[in-house]
Amino acid sequence: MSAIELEKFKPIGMDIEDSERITRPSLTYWQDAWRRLKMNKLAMVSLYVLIGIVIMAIIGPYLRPYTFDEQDYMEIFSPPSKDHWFGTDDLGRDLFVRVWMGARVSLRIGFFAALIDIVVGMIYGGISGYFGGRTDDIMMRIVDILYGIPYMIIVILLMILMEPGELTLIIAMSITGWVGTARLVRGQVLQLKNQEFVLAAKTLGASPWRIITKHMFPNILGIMIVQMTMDIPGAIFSEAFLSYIGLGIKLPNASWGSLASDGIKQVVERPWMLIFPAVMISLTMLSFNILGDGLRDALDPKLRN
Amino acid sequence: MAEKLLEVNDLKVSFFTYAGEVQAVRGVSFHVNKGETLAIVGESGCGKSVTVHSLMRLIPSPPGKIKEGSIIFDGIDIISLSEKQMNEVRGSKMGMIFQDPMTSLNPTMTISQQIMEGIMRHKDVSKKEAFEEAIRILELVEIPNARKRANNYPHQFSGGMRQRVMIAIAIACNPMLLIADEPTTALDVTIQAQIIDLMKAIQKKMNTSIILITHDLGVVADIADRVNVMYAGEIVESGTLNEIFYDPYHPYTWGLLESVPRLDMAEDKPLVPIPGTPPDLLDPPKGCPFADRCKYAMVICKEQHPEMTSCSKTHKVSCWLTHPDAPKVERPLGGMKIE
Amino acid sequence: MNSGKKPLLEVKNLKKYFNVGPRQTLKAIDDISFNIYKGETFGLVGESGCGKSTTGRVITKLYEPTAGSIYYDGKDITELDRKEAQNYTKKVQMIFQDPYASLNPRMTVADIIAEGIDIHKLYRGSDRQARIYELLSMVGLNEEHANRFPHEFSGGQRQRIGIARALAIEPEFIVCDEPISALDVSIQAQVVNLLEELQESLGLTYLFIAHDLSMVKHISDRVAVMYLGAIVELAPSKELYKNALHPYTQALMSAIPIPDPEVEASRKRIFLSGDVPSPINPPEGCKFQGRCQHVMPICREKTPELVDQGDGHFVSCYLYNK
Amino acid sequence: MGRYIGKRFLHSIFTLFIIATVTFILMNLMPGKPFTGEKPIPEEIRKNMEAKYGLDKPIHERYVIYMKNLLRGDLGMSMVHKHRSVGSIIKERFPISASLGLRALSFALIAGLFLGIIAAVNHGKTWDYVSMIIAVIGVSVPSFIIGGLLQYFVGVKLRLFPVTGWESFKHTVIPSFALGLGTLAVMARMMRTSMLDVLNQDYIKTAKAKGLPRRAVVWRHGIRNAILPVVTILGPLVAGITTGTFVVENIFAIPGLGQFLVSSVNQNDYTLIMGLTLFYSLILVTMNFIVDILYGIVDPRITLVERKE
Repeated sequence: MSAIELEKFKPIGMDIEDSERITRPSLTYWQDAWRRLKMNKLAMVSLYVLIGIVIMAIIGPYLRPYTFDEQDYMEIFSPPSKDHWFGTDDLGRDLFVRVWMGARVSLRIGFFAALIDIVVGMIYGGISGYFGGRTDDIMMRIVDILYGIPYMIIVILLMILMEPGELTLIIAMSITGWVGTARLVRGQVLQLKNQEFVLAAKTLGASPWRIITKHMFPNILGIMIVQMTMDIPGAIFSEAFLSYIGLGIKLPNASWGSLASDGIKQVVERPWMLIFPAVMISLTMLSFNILGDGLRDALDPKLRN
Repeated sequence: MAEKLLEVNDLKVSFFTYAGEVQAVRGVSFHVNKGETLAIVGESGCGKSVTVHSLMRLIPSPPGKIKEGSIIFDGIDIISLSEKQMNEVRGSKMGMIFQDPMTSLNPTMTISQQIMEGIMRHKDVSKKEAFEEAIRILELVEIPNARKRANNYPHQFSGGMRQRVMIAIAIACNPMLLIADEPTTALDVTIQAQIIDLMKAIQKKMNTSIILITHDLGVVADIADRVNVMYAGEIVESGTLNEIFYDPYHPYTWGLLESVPRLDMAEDKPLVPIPGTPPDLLDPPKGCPFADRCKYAMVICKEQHPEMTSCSKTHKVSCWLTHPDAPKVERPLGGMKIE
Repeated sequence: MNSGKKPLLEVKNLKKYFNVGPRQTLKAIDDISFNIYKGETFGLVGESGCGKSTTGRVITKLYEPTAGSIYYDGKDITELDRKEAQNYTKKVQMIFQDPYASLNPRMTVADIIAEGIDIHKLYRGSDRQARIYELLSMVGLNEEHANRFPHEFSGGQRQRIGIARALAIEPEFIVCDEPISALDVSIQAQVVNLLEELQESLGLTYLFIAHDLSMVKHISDRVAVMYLGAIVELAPSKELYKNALHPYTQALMSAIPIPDPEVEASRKRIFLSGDVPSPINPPEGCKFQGRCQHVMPICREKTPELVDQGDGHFVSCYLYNK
Repeated sequence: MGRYIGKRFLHSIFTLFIIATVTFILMNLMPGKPFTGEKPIPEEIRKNMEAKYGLDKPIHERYVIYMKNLLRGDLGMSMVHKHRSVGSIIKERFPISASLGLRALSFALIAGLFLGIIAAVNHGKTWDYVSMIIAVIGVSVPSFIIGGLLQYFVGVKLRLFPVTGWESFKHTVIPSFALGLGTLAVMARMMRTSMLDVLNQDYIKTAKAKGLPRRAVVWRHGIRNAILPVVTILGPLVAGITTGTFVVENIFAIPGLGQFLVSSVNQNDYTLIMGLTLFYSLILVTMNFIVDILYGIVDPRITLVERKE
């Protein structure tokens, strides 16, 4: 051993403060999740794409001097050009304007259908899981049956039954759409219910309301956000499908689904009529799916350390 | 002089996480002799598990990586082996028992299938012979009605029985080295005693070397020949069983011994806890990692890492108190004064 | 020993069964009785599935008992009205086993500690803040830790946060449900010493549940040993160690290795064969009869009573009640 | 096991009963009348027609008749396609739809599982990204768009496959692909997640510690356990394929059952809608039933312990 100055051997004792100090910066759950999401480039690109699409849905229709239902018989089936950026349809309507008007409809349907799914699913699943026992048995039996009914068929039946339109679409999709969410929420609640922090709150005399709002809800929120990002494209998809079989938005209104289904009929001669709405649908769904995956990774407590 | 079966030199293992490099094992050297039991003790997160998983190259990579060091086992350099060559070693020359018997067995395979798998992999035997061998091993680990129960699935067994099955899998090919990673932590005390006893019996019968990881000093006193004490990814003290229990040099070892209550003494001595929390291995301290929690800490402890010093032929410690210039301190557990 | 004093908590013929399937009942607690006196630490020890945690949860009113009664300060807690029940939660608190699962990951340490204060509206504003800091320093943490989240702490630190949460509403009685079994040995001593200090300074009474007999013996004044939902032996802790009567207690004590190689080398062991039977279909008579080396015909027929063998040493075994 | 199957079976029957009832109620709430087409029909004839289809009877009687007929497997006569029973329509056209569906399903299952496993085994490497890009595109592009685009690019531009019809194997390639892609994607993602989860389990470490080669670890220990949760979503996936056939058949002019659903919807053909709804539900419920039993076979734990969700 080389010589070391003697004073270095002066006892200094222990420093508990030092060992108890936490050196990592303090981050809330949401800050941490956001930081992780930001590191996921693909998810961030998707987020920007979605923001872009929403902005275009708002301002897009005003960028061109046409309205969505303005017919121009001189310009029927014109391919994309300087005047008509996305071309025109069988009635000479400008597809650029129609695509962005359609975006409004499709996004609204997607958002509200997903929102209703989440709200209903959370309430239903939450009650079933929280109260358990007989309530849970009955409520889950109902869910099992709904789960056994082909979703699309129910939607089709309801669409036949009701006056077609945006609201009808949302309602029809929500009628069984919440089932998956309810199952998910119930599973989460059941798990949380027996977590020691919930038991601790109970021994402190917390009311059910406090337990649900302070302990359950914040711990389910992350998963619900992910579920929402996955539900929105699902609803857009269903709307497109329904429009395709003629049960969607009524003319002259347009949604991406109705534009695409018009386009398919012309795909061989006039592919632009399909390509633009198809790209929009696909891009939106793609972005939501990637963002959803990214959020799941960012919000998953298992991956935290 | 005992023959060395395993020699580990300056092993460094890190995990590269999104937060940075976690230096889980920071320069660990030790050896295992043929037929002996080496215990590695330390708190959770001190790198003891990572160390033994590295011996079998079972560190998940990424994020884990063996950065430096050598592992010589039975004359083979483990680190330089290809994955294929490594598979010849795993299960045949080294066997491993894991902590949680509830999750360590495949739920969709019968236990005989799970034991036979290893036998058929390493020995040139027919399926029937492998099955008979599996039965023999199940009997060796004292599973009642072994033949009848061989075709059961893991969920049909209790925790203690499952751990016996795990041991059966590990010793199926008569390995030279049995690595047991906290084999009794998840079990009840009465079951724990059965399992430790079984391991002792198997060692006697098969002359296997054992590396046992545990945090229970009682288990160590029961089964070990030599002990490594690990802290914050390093071995801070190593010696024979008696040296560690009756003549320890490192304040952390003192702390460990003083913080456990003893059932065999009527009058309880007060427990002396080790205050504070182990350091974050994302950013380990440059001096002695224990300095912040050590009541004998000196200026130098925070500045410079102590070197491994020999106290006897078998006893080594890494602590500045053993330096000739360090103040003499009274060791809390009696014993001699540190010279 | 304590016969003259009035118990703080009195458990009488308590049973707790769970329905686990069609025509299957899990008898988690099958008729247990014991008293806990003010200021003492009562240890409850046994292997997993013996019903010790369920007992703690029934006492803290997390579960409703199937039968029997629990008197706290002379009042049956199963018959409290809403206000009395709220009052009871202020007096009886619990410390949990898993330092990771017992703290809500979405709440700051300050909010976790203050939960009881908020529920019972004890302090507000700056008083609340001051109380949080006081509690933090009581458990060896500091103000700096208040606004952090649980995941930033080590296991031992989290367990201390859990203790601070229980202490926040100034309880008299704390059920410690295996508070140290998930912690490292050196940290266990920190927590146990802290609990002992707090008991002294605040005059607390503990029910200390654990599977580690050596730690229970260290901290408790009296210890009850549970097996399959029944108390098989109950004695002052020194007495229990010196003179364990029940064959199960003897086996349990002998199974625990001593951290001393010489003692360990010379020690005689009683090995128990087999596993603890399932509480779903527990054996008739004495619950331990299937694994007991002294089993007699009567053990298979009738459950032995818990009988005082003198000096508060109770045992439930036919070897002693002739 | 027998008990378990029995319970599941009763459950399926009950579900079908509920669906039949709900369909009946919904159809009777429909605003449009079947015989109020474009041409006004004389009152007399309409009444006759209604009598023929039993529409003049009170609703509860009709319900009983309907249920009785259902039990006999009689789905009634189509209201639009004269002289044809719903049963005969299904019998004639379903094989085509089923053939398309099965092709799509087997393509989706095989390719989806394969992609998922490849992705999980190569977690974080190139193949993982490639598989997941395919999977995300698959769930992101609706089948009718895929169909349309394939028709245009592969059929019209490249002339690799015929654009429409259902005659030879060549005709089946694009429709099966278009129909299966979404399912493939769901499958691949689910399998990847499940496989990654399994590969992190302790028993995989045990298997590795035995010295088993990677292939054996992945196949013997990984896949069987990973496939369990994937089996549970097979039911809904089949449902997705069956509804998907409506659209794909339409785009590619395939003479399957899907055409009838779309046309019956537009023509208010009560009995045909009800019949098809029930038929599709029957397929779904049967699939769910099979999946439940399959689950019992794959997971040895199920025979002893009732699955608790």
